[in-house]
Amino acid sequence: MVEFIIKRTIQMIVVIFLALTAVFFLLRLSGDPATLFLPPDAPKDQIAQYREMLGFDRPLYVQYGDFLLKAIQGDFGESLRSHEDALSVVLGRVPATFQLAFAALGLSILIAIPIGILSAYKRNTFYDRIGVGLTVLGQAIPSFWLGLLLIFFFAAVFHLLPSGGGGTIYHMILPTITLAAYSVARFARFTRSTMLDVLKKDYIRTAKASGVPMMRVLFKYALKNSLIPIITLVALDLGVLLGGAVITEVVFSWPGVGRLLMQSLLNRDFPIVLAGVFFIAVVYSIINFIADIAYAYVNPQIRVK
Amino acid sequence: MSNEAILEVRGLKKFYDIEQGWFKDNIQVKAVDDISFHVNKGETFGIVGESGCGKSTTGRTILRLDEPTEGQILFEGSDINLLSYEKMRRLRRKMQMVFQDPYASLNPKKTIKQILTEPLRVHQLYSKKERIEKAIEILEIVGLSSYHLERYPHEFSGGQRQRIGIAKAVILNPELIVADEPVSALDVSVQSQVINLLLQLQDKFNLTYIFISHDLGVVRHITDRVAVMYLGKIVELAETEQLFTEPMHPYTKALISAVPINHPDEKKERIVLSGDVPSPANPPNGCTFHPRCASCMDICKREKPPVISFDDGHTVACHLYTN
Amino acid sequence: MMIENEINPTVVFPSIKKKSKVRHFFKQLSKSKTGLAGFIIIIFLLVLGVAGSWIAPFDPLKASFGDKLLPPMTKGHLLGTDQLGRDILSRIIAGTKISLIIGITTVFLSGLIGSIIGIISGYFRGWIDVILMRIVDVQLSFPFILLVLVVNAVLGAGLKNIIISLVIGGWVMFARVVRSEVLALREKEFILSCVATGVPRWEIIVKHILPNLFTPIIVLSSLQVASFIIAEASVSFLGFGVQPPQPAWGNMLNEGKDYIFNSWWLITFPGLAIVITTLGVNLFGDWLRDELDPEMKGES
Amino acid sequence: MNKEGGALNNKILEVKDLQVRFNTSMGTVQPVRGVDFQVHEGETLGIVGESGCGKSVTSLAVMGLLPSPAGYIAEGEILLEGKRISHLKEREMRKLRGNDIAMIFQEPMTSLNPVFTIGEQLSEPLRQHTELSKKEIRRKIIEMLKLVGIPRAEEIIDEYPHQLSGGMRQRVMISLAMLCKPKLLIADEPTTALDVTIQAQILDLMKKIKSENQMAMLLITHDLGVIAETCDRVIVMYAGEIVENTDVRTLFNEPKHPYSQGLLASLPKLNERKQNLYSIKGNVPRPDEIPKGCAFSTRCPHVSDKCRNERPPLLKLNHQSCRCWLYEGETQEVMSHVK
Amino acid sequence: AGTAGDEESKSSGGKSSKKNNVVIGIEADAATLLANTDVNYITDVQIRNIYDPLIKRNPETGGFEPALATEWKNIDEYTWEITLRKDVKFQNGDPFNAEAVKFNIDYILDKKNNSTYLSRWADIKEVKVIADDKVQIITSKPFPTMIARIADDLLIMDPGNVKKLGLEEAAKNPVGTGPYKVKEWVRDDHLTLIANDDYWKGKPSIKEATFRYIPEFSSRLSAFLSGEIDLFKNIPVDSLDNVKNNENSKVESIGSSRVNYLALNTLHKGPLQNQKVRQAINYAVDVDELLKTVLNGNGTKMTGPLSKINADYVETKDYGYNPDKAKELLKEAGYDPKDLKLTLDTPNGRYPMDSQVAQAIAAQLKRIGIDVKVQVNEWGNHLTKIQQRKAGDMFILGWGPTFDAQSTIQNLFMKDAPYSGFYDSEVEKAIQKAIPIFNQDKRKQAFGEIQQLLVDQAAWVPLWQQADLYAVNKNLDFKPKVDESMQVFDMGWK
Ligand SMILES: Nc1ncnc2c1ncn2[C@@H]1O[C@H](COP(=O)(O)OP(=O)(O)OP(=O)(O)O)[C@@H](O)[C@H]1O
Ligand SMILES: Nc1ncnc2c1ncn2[C@@H]1O[C@H](COP(=O)(O)OP(=O)(O)OP(=O)(O)O)[C@@H](O)[C@H]1O
Ligand SMILES: [Mg+2]
Ligand SMILES: [Mg+2]
Repeated sequence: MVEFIIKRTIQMIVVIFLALTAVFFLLRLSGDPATLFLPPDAPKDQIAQYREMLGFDRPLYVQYGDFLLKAIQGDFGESLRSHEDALSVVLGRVPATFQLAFAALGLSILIAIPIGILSAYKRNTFYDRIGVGLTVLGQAIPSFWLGLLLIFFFAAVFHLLPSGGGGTIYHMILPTITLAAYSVARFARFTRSTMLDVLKKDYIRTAKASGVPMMRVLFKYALKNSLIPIITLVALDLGVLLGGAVITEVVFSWPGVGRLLMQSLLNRDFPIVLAGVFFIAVVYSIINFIADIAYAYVNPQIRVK
Repeated sequence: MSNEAILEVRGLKKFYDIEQGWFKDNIQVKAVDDISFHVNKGETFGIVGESGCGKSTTGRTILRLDEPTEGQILFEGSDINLLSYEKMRRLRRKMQMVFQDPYASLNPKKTIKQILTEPLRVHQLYSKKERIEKAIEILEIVGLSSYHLERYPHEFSGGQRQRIGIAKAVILNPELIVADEPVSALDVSVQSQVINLLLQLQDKFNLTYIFISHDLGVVRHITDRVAVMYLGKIVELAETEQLFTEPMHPYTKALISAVPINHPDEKKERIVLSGDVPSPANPPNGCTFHPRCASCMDICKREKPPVISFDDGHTVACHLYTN
Repeated sequence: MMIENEINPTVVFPSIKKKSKVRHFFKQLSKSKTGLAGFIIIIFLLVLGVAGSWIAPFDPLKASFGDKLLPPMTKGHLLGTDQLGRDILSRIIAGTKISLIIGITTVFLSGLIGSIIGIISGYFRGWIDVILMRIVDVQLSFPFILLVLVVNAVLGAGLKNIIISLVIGGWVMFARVVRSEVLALREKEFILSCVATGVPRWEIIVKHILPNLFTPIIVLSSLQVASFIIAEASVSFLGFGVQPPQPAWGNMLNEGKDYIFNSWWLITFPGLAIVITTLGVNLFGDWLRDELDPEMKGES
Repeated sequence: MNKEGGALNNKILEVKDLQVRFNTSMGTVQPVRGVDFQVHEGETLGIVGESGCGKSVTSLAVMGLLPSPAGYIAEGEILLEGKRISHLKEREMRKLRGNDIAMIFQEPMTSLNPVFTIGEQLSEPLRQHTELSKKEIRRKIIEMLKLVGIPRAEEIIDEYPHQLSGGMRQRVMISLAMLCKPKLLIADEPTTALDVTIQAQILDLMKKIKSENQMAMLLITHDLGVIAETCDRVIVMYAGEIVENTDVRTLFNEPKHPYSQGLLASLPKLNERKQNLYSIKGNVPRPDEIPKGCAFSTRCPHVSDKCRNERPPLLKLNHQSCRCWLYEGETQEVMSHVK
Repeated sequence: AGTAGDEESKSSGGKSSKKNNVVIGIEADAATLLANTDVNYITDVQIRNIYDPLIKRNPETGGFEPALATEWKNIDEYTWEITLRKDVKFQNGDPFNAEAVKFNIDYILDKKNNSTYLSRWADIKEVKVIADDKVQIITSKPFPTMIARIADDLLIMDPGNVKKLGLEEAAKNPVGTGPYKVKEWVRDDHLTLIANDDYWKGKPSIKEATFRYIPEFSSRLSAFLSGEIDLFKNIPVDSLDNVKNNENSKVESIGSSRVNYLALNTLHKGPLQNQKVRQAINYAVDVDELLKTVLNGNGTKMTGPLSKINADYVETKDYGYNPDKAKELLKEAGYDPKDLKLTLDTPNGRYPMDSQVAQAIAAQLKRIGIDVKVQVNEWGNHLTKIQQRKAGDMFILGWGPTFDAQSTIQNLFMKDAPYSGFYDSEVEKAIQKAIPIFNQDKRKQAFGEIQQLLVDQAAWVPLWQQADLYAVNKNLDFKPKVDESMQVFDMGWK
């Protein structure tokens, strides 16, 4: 187990290192932030001065080395815009993002897994067709459009819910639904297909041959087997929800990491972008790590004795 | 049949490292653990043993489809492990393989014509037209006809596919064919067809076979000499009739006695072995068979048995015969 | 000597002739309502994409300020006009072309790159595999849409750049799938049998492994098209990606979202176009997967 | 007990003119085309035949486990102790499974659920069919595991299937089937996946258990050796039909159907070493290409025009019944007519 | 039920406290709450409620009025003297004095502080404390626009607080002399201010003010219509009716000091380096039509580089709309309009209807045969393109707020300045001459000539002075200001 943790940690470090490196160079390629942060009338020498101050005048490899050295100590520099510590700016948005992500994840699991299981059990029936139809549709609807439609109906036409911003629980409803919609579709489809797979297995026949009632076969014997791949998918999606909910956060003005990252990209606020990338890579890796452990937990074949 | 050895295997070992996922240490499987034997030109050499004892691994390493961990494989006197990839590739003309699974051993995307002419093409034999003629010839030999040339493997039954697999191996006119359980996947009635084919081809082309099987009935029928493997080692090797009538190693005895009777009235003294074949990742100390052996002695638990050879070429690795 | 001919030719299983492959395809397709629906949608979209400029009732770029924000079904504008008085239907038709171009080229390019990398990784293994797969890990440690966004932000908006960024984000999927297919194929007896026959290595890859990769690659491609189209729309929606006045569905929605309170049609129809397209592609892709490759399960 | 069947020595299972169909994407196939047989108390009935001839489908039909909704019993009926079970509701059928009829499957490797312990899986029949407490269940399972020769039963009960070898798993499967002392045990190729030495162990075990429990057994195999060793009576199936039905000695001494004869003749043991084996030419036809007349007519050495065109009935001969026109003259009675 | 509850709690909770608080919707977060750091409207509009300037602008005319300063004068061309109010205290009780003024100007000048105002203030040599209520600002060059700089840029923060907390903390916990103190600042969500009851001008009538950050316009509008926010700026012209037709709201508008123009790029080779072509385009663009159709009339047409509210504005010739003349001029210049293919860069959403205007201009130029390819850019890219002089033949840009000629003309038309896309050495010379002129009348004359020169040269196509449109709760007393500020202190509930 210890060895496992060490191995995974090393892998995580490598991944994070490579991710940061890639993004660092990508950003530097994208041009010079100095021009954006100075007023349009700033003269050339002040731009030069500003660049010098930020160290953008140094050779790229020096900048990179410097960046790495500091990043190791958790210092991603100051936001070019607000001059706050970049990592703390990012961390400041984490609660909002977590709130939304976990709400959406919880909602989608609660809805999707029963749908998937029953769909698989009643495959090719009317019920299944509806389930499959909805999930196929769910996957085809882009989340930003769903968000717009929800805003249109619930905020613009009926004034039932706020259309954006953080704050109360009511602000969470629309973004949570938007974010959950896609996951519901994915989870339900995936649950259905793994469930169909599992239901074909010999051991399910064994359970039936022992006289086990169908519901018990489904929710006990088959579900636990399906959970193994489902957990992986859920972990992947949680990663996406945590880091990739940019669009939903933007559409609903949700003050989370995704939106921050998007704004920082627009503003060329490099330190924030890098800190954000760092955060997402770390969260992603940790989630995958947890998923592996959960995977081992439901799958005794790879459990340590 | 001559007594000239076409193939000699010396101290062959093949170990696999198996990753156990993130949670466990890697383990080493000693799939083949120090075996030696030779095969004479024109004979059929059988390898029998239970599942996982290393038969297929032996077969594959002999053809260098797997790189051996240790040991020498002398084909017509030269060590094939020392050959470069390209040299080995050219040598493959002389040593061919027939696989167990007739469904997996033919490329589903190729027609029979492509499958059969490919070996000739890659070894630059004959012209294009001659290759096709040759393919038709061999198809007819294995009991199919030119009518099948343009078809795909999935259009054939298991027995027919195995014929095609055999045809593909034989078309190059090789000297040695390793047949890894060529009939195990086939139905009883089709099995006999394929065995007949193998026998007839041997006659016709003076082939040498290494015939791997766990079906003792089949092995007894077609092989000249048999090696019995247990956990990566050869425990006994003898001429076929002798092995079946006078087995020496306790494992061989048990194996032969375990074969079901042929007729309801046949009475058979059965040695039922207790327990299962241990995992080759974690073989018992001393004689690897000792935990299941009825005549196990103290020494068996401690020391590996030596290989004892008798005059008639019968060899056995068992402490019972040390004196 | 001739070995007795024991095989009865009539027992050979009925073969599917090459000629009838197309017919077989349609026969199978017609059995699946959803697959057929998807196929029809795709054909419809392709027609729109290719012949769009002749079909479109108006010039998609022509602004007409007197006619701005007309609701659907007025003055011959079936789906209404936008804030510049441009015909929405015509713009959606023009957007079809852009979406298709992006969907198809990105899938083609990322499929090509991903497959090459996957084959190299899977067949040769060793250090090259380790390196390539680490790169894949890195990419997968980052949400796809965010990656596309970052790359697009760096490269600058525009059609070409959105394609490049989608390819950069998308090849990984192909590399992974192809690699695992190759790993599995490598161990297949028919590949071993090629080695045993003495087929040269490159020929094994090209003639034996590659043809067996077509099915998974085609299936994956058909499913990826949809996600690329959605990704492009998302990025364009966020203001990167395809830039106005070029009418892409995503930027139409972006432009329209400020009018959500008074002109619902601006966001409704381009969104529907995306949904119908992804739906069609997904339905067809699902069918294709079930048809060609029942083994390949899981997500799309 | 029952009106018709109860007279003779206790029929446990009676299958009458069973026809099973599958709706597949390629159309309807009928892998079982009218099968009749009976299994009596204390008797072991063997079914042999080549791959795909319908052995497993027959046994699944008896268990009511045909893959629904694709597979269904098109015609015929199945009686268990005279009671019709072929059209029972799922809920009723469930009460029989694992209780009155139990089944052992071919693949011990895949027939156990990898994510549940042996104990959890073995407790199911007892939970479903008895009122025992958890403790009693556990005690019973351990007892049963010991009975089938599993060492360390107390530990094994809490282990997972992957920790056991194939032979061990098959023993677990047997104990699972035996837990509720079924009246009929169906074993579908219980040893095919096992090595000879392990096969010998398992066959030994099954014989022992059967003799101790006086139950009826239906043993499916394609290995004539296994038949010779374990069965009292045998039916030979070919392409979804019974071609011969007899006691085991008659089959080995005096097989009548050309297919049975061919099967026996092709065993290597009965042939000269290194010489050609007897072989039946050709292959088993697939369900969609079964010839119009006798199913075996494409491979039969004695084929006549009649065989090609008319399907033979099952003829009752002296010691057996056989589906072949060759014995038309000798016939005593027609067992079943062609429909 | 939950949603109804939301409405209720919002509005009922609101009703009782409505009189006491105001919620303003705004596009984004302030970059920092430190003064004198971030040149940015968004930041400025928020912190002007916390800090006071020395000198402020008249809300309507843009003229200078005393704030923390009572008097200002220049002693010579290099020295300015400012007299301060005496009775003012910072929100934490620290006294406001000359030292504080010195501290804030020094703050801008200190490179370590990364102030983006630095360039504008770079010519200051020294700030001298003469007395507790008097400072002198000594410049290294004549600095005629000093007062404008002080009015538009300089806000006074408490030196004690900055020194005590350090920059990073002070950015979150600012202390000024202004009417409001920070109660809570949740990044990317809202800034809540609470009244400073000891404010030197008197107790603010509104006790609490919140800036809610709502980047999407539609969300702002929806929040406004549902009563969540009371005020926001920049209603897109096409949505004006939504606000007007709502019974609880009204629209307030004011001509902003921001000018919008179509730059004609002479910085790289192309037909636009030809004066006649530039004039032709001036004739071919129908500004009135654009204003009417695209902006729905919300804007004031301009004819020269400066807007009417600019102190140094002079009337210049209006090219008007004359497509025939345009064609003629093109012919004279040797161009067939059909062969002209121009590109037009525009940002998207930076200025009211910017990309739409660009497309409309393209359509107008098409009428005389010129083919214009509109390139819509994300703002950052747009700006970079212009700065790196890589913009297309034409581009759209806004400039402001501007009140004096120099800050516009110098920053737009000198050699270093890429923002007008126009450079002419004669114009440069004229500007160089005008800058140091101290006499207000002479200055006005000099800049007036420059304006004429630019119009003759057809340096760009002047478009309009944009109208700032505010959505306001009907009961809120709010008057928009030319400097775009939103002073809660000046607001009140009816
Ligand atoms: N590529 C491989 N990687 C790891 N282990 C392997 C590999 N191939 C074989 N082994 C292991 O080596 C041992 C011997 O395998 P091998 O296939 O040679 O047995 P076998 O005697 O042919 O068995 P069978 O009768 O089942 O074919 C087994 O324990 C197997 O798990
Ligand atoms: N689910 C199914 N759908 C369609 N056809 C099926 C299905 N299950 C079995 N069949 C067909 O029914 C026929 C009989 O199958 P069955 O499994 O009974 O054969 P078997 O005699 O048990 O063969 P084996 O010895 O290989 O186990 C086969 O042709 C098979 O293809
Ligand atoms: Mg093997
Ligand atoms: Mg079967």
